[in-house]
Amino acid sequence: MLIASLSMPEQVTLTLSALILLSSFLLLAQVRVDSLINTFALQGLLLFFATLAIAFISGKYDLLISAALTLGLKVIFIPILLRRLVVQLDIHREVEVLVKPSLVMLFGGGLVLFSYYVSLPITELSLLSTRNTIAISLAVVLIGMLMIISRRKAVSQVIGFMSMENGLFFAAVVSTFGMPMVVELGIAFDVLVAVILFGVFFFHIRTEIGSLDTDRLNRLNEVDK
Amino acid sequence: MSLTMAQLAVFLTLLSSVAALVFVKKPRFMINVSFFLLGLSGLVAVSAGGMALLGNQVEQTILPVGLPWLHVCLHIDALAAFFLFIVGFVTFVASCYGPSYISRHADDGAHAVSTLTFFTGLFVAGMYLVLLAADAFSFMIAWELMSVASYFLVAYQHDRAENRSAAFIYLLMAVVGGAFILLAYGVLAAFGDGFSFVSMAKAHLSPTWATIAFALAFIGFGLKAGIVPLHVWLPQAHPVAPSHISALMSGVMLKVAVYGFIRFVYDLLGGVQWQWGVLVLLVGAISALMGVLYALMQHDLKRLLAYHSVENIGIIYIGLGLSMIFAATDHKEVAAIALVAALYHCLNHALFKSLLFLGAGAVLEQSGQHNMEHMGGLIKKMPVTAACFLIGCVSICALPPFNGFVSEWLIYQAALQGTVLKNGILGTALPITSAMLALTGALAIACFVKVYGVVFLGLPRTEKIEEAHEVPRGMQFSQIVLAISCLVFGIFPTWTANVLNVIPQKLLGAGFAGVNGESWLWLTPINTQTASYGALPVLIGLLVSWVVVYFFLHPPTRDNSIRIAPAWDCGFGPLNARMQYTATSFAMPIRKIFSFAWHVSEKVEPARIGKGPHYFLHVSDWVWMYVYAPIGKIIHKVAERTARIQGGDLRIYLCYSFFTLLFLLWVIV
Amino acid sequence: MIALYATLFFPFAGALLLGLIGHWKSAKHVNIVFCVGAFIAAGMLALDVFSNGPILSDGKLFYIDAFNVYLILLNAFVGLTTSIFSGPYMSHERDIGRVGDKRMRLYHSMFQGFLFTMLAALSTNNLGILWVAIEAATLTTVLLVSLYRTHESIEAGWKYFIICGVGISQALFGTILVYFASAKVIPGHEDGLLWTVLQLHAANMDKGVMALAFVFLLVGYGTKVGLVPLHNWLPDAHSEGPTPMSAILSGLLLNVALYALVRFKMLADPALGNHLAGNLMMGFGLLSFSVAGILLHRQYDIKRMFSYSSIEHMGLMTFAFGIGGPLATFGALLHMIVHSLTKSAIFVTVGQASQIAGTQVISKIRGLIRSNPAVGWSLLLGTCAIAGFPPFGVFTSEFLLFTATIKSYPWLVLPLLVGLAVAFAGLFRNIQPMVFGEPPEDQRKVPVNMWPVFIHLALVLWLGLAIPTVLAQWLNQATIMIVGQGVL
Amino acid sequence: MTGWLFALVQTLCVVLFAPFLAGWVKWIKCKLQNRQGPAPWQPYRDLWRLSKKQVVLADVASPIFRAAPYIVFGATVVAASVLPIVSTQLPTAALADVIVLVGIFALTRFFLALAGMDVGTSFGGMGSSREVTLSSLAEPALLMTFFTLAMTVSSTNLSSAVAYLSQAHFTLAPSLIFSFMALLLVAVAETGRIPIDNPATHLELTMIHEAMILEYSGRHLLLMEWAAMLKLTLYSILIVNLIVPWGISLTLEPQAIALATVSVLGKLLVLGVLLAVSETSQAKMRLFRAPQYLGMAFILSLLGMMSHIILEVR
Repeated sequence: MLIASLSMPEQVTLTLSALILLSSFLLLAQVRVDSLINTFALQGLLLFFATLAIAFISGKYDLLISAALTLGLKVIFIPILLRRLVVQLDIHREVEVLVKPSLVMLFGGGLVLFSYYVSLPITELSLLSTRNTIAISLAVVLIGMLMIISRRKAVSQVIGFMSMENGLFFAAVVSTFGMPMVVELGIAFDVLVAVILFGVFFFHIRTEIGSLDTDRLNRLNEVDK
Repeated sequence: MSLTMAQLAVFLTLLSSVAALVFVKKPRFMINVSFFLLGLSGLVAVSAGGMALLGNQVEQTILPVGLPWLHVCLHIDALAAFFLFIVGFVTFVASCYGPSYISRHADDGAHAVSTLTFFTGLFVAGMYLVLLAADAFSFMIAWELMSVASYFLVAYQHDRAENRSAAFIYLLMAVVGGAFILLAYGVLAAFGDGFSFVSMAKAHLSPTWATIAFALAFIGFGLKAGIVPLHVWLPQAHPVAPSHISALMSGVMLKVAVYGFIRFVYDLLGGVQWQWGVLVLLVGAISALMGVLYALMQHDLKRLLAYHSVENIGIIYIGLGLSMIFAATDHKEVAAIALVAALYHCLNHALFKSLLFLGAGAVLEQSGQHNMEHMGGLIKKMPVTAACFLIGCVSICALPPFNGFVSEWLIYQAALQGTVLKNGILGTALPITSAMLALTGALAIACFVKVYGVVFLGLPRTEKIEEAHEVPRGMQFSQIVLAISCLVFGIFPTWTANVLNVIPQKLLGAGFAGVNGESWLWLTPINTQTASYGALPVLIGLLVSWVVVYFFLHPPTRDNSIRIAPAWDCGFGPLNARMQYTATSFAMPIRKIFSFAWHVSEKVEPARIGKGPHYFLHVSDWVWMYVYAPIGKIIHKVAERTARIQGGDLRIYLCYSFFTLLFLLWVIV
Repeated sequence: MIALYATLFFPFAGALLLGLIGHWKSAKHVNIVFCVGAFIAAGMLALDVFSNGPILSDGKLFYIDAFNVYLILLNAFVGLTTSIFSGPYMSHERDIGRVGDKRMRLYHSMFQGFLFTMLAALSTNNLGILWVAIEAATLTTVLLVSLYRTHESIEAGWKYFIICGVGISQALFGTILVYFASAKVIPGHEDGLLWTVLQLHAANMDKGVMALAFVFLLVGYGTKVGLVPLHNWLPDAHSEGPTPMSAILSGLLLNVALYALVRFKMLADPALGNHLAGNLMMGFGLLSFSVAGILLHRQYDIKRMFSYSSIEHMGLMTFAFGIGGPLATFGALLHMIVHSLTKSAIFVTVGQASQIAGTQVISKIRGLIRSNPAVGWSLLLGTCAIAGFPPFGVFTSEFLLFTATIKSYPWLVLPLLVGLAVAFAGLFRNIQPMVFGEPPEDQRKVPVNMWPVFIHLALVLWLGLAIPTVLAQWLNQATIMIVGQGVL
Repeated sequence: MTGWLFALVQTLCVVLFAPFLAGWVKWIKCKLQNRQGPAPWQPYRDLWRLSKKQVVLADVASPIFRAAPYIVFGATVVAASVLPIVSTQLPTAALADVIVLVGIFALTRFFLALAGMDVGTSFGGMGSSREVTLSSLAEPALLMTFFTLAMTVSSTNLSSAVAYLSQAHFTLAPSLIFSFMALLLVAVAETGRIPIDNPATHLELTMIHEAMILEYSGRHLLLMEWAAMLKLTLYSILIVNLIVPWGISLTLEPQAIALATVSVLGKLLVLGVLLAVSETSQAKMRLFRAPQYLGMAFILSLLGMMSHIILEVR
C-alpha cells in the first residue's frame, strides 16, 4: 500500500509508530540513567498521541480513556516516580557500560525484521489500514526484552520492562482498538503496583549488595555445589 | 467360599497392622496381638488356597474401590491358590517365630517395633493381593504395596549406613521393575481393551509386540525375582532385614514374582514362542550357577542364603524355560512336567529357605553377629535349631529323600525329554543347561557343608558362642514345622504332583499322564520303564539298613561303651578353635578353580613388630562393578552437565525465554 | 451466586483487614477464620454447581464449570490447611527474630491477597481478567519471597519478579492476539474475551493468529507453570520464601497457570484443527520432566529439591494435557489435585523439619524419625506419595497417564520411565539420610502441628484407593470439555 | 515277591563281596610291585577286628559324628540294592533311577564331609574341603554321562537301560564311547583311587578320604571303610554292566542267574586287575591338577551328550 493513499491521521499514526520504534532503539542505546527515564517518558508520550490518532480514525472514543491512562501512568507518574527514586538512591548521574552496543543495535534491527515476518498473518486480517503497526508493536516488545537482557542495572531493566508494556499496549490499540475497559483498568492497576514494587526492590537490592548491579545477584545456582 | 476366606486373610493382615498402631504404647502386648492376627491370616490363607487348589475352584468378585470405571477385581484359581498356600504357610510359620525373635527390639523404643509389625502386615497383605488381583490396576497397587512395605522392613535397622543403602537400592530396583511390569500390562491393555485380566487374555498381539510384552514382563518380574544380572539388590536387602522378614522376602516374595511371571506369560500373553523359552532357560541356568558360586564366597550367613535364593530362582526359571520350550513346540505333556517341577520347586524353596533363614536368625540372635567366621560348635548349644538347620541344608542340596530333590529330579526328567525336539539349538541348549544344573547342585553341597560345618560343628570360635543357648519355644516350633514339611513334601511327591497337575491342565490344556500311574509309591512322570522314584521306599530302605547295621554292630553280648578322649593333636598341645578350617579356607580350592567367576582381590600383610600377619580377601560381584556402578557415574555426570542451565545469572535466564520465544515463533511461521 | 461472591469476598476482605492488624498475636487466628469462610463458601459453590450445573454470573464476569469448580475447592482447602500450619510456623519465625511486626502484617495480608488472586483467576470468565489476576498473583507473592530480606531472598525475589513479569507480558500479548482473532468472528467489542463466548466461536477463529497467540501464551503462562527452560525462577522463589508461601506457590499457583494454559489450548485446538498445541506442550512437558528429574541429583537445599520435583510433576501434567485423549486428560486433571495436596503437605513437613534442624541444608538434617517421628514419617510417606507409590493417588494418575501414553505414543514411554526412575533416585538418596539414622544433638524442639499434613496425605490415600463419584463426575465433564469425550 | 527276596539276597551278597574286591585290587597291586602283599581276604580280617574294638570318641565330637557312619553305610547299601547286578528283572530298580543313585551317593558324601568337619581338627576340614571340591566337579560329569545314556536308551531306569544295552546289537555310538571314558575317569575320582586320591596314604598333604575319617575308630571306622569298599564295588559293577552288559540275565531263572553271576564276577576281577595296573603305572597328581583331570571328564561327558544330540538323534 502506498503511504500517499492514506488519510492524514493514518499517516500520522504510521509516523508515530515509527517514532515509537525509534524511541525504543534510543532506550536500547541510552547509557545515562536520567536520560533513559526521559526517553521512556517520551515513548509514553508518543504512545499517547498514537492512541489519540487511532481513536479519531476508528471513531472508537473509549480509546480516549486508555489514552488518558497512558498519559497519566506512562508519561507522568512512572517517570516521576523513577526519577525520585534514582535521585534518592543517588544514581541519576551514573553511566552504564554497554557490552557491544553496536551488536545489540544490529540484533534489535534483526528483531524488527523478524517481528514483521512473524506478524504477517495478523496484518493480513487487520481492519486498520495502518496494519503493519502491529509488527512495530511486537518489535517494541522484543526490543524491550532485549534491553532487559543486555542491561545490568536494575533501573534499566525496569525501564526495559516498562517499554515492553508500552509495546503491548500499543499492540492492543493498533490491532483491536484497545482491550475491554475492565481489562484495561486491571492492566493499568497491575503496572502501577509493579512500578511501586520495583521501587521497593531498588532499596532492598541497594541495601543488600550496595549497588543496583543485578549481575551480583547470582548466589542461587546449582553449578558450584 | 475360598475367595471369601482369602479376603478374610487380607483383612486379618490389615487388622494386624492396625493393631500395631493402636497398641503402640504397649509394645509387648502389641507384638503378641499383631503376630497372632498375622498367623491367623496365614492359616486362613493356607486353608483358602488348599480348598481352591484341591477343589480346583475358580471364583471372582468385584470390590467397590479403585477407579470409577475399573473397580478392583479379585479372583482365585488353581495357580493363585497354590501360591496363596505357600504365602499363607510361610506367613503362619514366620508369625510363630516373630514374637520371641523381635521382643528384644521392644526395648529400643516402642515405635521401632510397631513400625516393624505395621509394615509386616502391609507386606503380607500386599502379597496376598498380588495373588488375588484380577486386573492390572489392582495388581500394580498390590505389587507396589508389597515393595514399599518390604522397603520399610529392610530399612528397619536404619542406624547402619549399609542397611540404608541396601534399602535404597532395593526400592530403586523395585521402582524400575514396577515400571517395566506396568509397561508390559500397558501393551496388553492397549491391544485388548481394558485392564481386567479377562480382556487382556483376549488381546491379539502381533508376534513382535508379543515379544516386546514378554521382554518387559521378563525384566520386570525378573528384577523382583532376582535373576542374574538383575539380582544385585537381593544379597544386599535380604540380610539386613530381621530374619523372619528375610524368610518372608526370600522364601515367599520371590515366589510372588514368579507367580506374576507365570500368570503373565501363560495366562495373559499366551502363544508362547520357543525363543522366549530359550532365553528363560539360559538366564535361569546362569542365575543358578552364578548364585551358588557367589554364595560359596560369602561368609555373612544371611547374605550366603540370599545368594542361594538367586540360585534357586534360577532353578525355577530353568523349569519354566523348559516348559515354555516344550509348550511352544507342542509337547504339552513334557511342558506340564517342567511346569509342575518349577511350581514344586517354588514350594520347596519356600519351605527350606524360610527354614534356613529362621535358623540363621536363631543363630544370629545367639551369636550376635552375621559373620560365620566367628561361630562354630553351635550344635551342642542349640540342638533343635541345629537339627532343623541340617534338614534345611539337606533339602536345599537336593539330596534324597527330602523335598528339594524331587523338584530337581522332575526338572532333569523334563530336560531328558529334549530328544523329542526337532530343533538343533534347543537340542543343545537343554543338555548345556542340565549340565549347569548338575554343577550347581554339586556346588550347593559344597557350600552347605561349609555352612553347617563352620557354624554348627567344630569348636566355638568366640566367647559369645560359649554362652549361647537354645532359642525360645516359638522359634523352635516354627523351625520344626518347616523341617517336618520339608520331609513330608519330600516323601509324598506323587500326591503333591497330582494336586499340582491341575495347574498345567488349566494353563497348557494338558497335564502329565504318568503321574497317577501304577502306584502312589512311585513318582513316574512318563512311565515306569522310563523313570521312577519311590521316595518313601528309599527312606524306609535307609532306615531299615541303619537299624539292621546298628543292631548288628551292637550285640548285647559285648559292652558297647564308648571312651571319650581328646582329639589327636599330633602332639602339639591341645587343639584350639583357630586351628580348624574357616569358611574362607574351606572354599579356597573352589575359589582357585572357578576364579573366572569373581573379582577377587587378595592381599597378605607380612607380620610386623607387635602385629601378626594379616590376610585380606575381598570377593566382589562382576555385575555390580561393570553394570550398575557405571550407570550411577553416568547419571552423576549428566546431572553435573545439566546443572549448568541453573547458573544463577538472571540475564541468561531471560535469554532462555527470549530465544525459546523466537524459536517457537520461527517454528510455527 | 452468593457462594461465589462470598468465596471471593473472604480473602479480599481478609487481605485488607490483615493489612491493618496482621502483626497482632491473634492475626494467625483471624487468618484461619477468613480461610475457613472462603472454604465453606467454596464448598457451597461446589454443591451449587454439582446440583444445577455451570454458573454464569450476571455481567458474565464469572463462570464456574466442572473444570474450575474443583480447582476452586482445592485452592480454598489448601489455603485453609496452609493457614493452619502457618500460624505456629510464622510465630516461631517471629520468635527467632527472622520477621518483625511490619513484615508479619505484610505476610498475612499478602497471604490472603494471593488466595484472592488465585480464586479470581480460576473463577473469572474473562481471559483478560485471568491475565490480570495471575499477574497480580505474582505481585502479591514477590514481596513474600523476599520477606526475610537476606541476600538470597532478595535475589530470589528479583529473579522471580523480572522473569515472571517478562514472561507474563508475553501471555498478555497472546491474549491480545486472541482478542484480535475473536474480534473478527464475534460481534460486540466487550464480549471478545469472554470464555463462554469464545468457546462457541473457537472453530472459526483465524488459524495463523491463534497459532501465534498460543506460542505467546505458552511461553507466558509456561513461565509461571515452570516449564524448562522458563523455570529458573521457581527453585529460587520456592526455597527462599517462608515455607507456607512455598506450599501455596507449589500447590496452587502452578496449577492455576496450567489451568490458564489448558483453557487457551481448548480454544487453540479447534481453531488450528491440528495437534500443534498438543505437540508443543508435550515437548515442553517432557523436557521439564527429564531436566528436573536429573537435577534432583544435585540438590543441597531441601526446599529447592522439592521445588524441582514440582517442576517435574508440572512437566508431567503438561505432557499429559499435550497428549490429549480422555485417559491422559483425566489423569492430568487428577494429578493436579493429588500433586497439589501432596506437595503442599510435603512443604509443610519440610518447614517443620527445617525449623527442627535450624537449617534447610540437606546434609545437616538428620535422623528425623528418631528425633521427631511425626515429622520424619510424614516426610518419608509424603515423599513416597510424590514418588508415585500406591496406594497414594499420585500412582493412580501416573498409571492412567502411562497407559494413555502407551496407547498413543508407545516410544515416549521410555523417556518417561527413565525420568521417573532417575527422579526417584534423586529424591530418595537425599530423603533417606534425613529421616533415618541418629539425629545430631543440636536439634531444637519446635511446636509442630502436623494435622494439615495428615489430612492431606489421608485425602491423597483416599483418592488412590477410590475416587469419589462427585469428583469423578467433575473430572469426567472437564475431560469432555477439554478433549470432547469422557472416560466414564 | 521272589523278586524282592532276590533283591535282598543280591544286596547282601554284594555287600559281603565288597571287601574282597578291595582286597583283590590291593593284592594284585602288591604282586605288580612284586611285594609280598596281604591276602585278598585281608579286609575281612581288618573289619572283624575293628568290630571288636572299643570306640574312642573325640570329646568335641557331636551327634553328627556318631550318626554319620550309619548314614553313609546305610545309604550305600540302599544304592547297592537298586543296582542291577546279575539280573535286570529287579523290582527295587523302580525305587530309584540313576539320578536318585547319584543323589544317594551325594548324600553319603555330604555326611562324610560333615563328619570330617565335626571334630575341628584341621585334617578333617582339609579333607572335607578337598572332597566337596573334587566331587563338585566329578558329580556333574557323572550325571552328564548318565544323561547321555538315558537319552540313548530313553530311560533313566538302570535295569531297563542295562537290558536295552545288552539286547541291542553292537553299535559304535560315539556318544557312548565318550560317556564311558568319562565314566571311567569319574569312577576313579569318586572312589578315591590314584591318581586323585590314595587310599593307602596317611600323608596329610595328599590324603582326602582318609583325612575325613581320621578321627574314627572301632565300629564307626569299620562302617566308613566298608562303605568305601562298597562304593568301589558299586562303581565297578556300574562300569562293567554298562560297558560290557553281555551275560546279564533278563529273567529270574536260576541257571541264567548263576551264569550271570559268574560272568559278573569275572568281569569285576578283570576290572580289578586293570585298576591295579593303572594305579601302579601312574603317580598321584597334585591337588590342583585334579580339576583339569575332572574337567576332562566333564568335557568328555558333555561331548558325549552333544554328539548324541547332533549325530545320533536323526
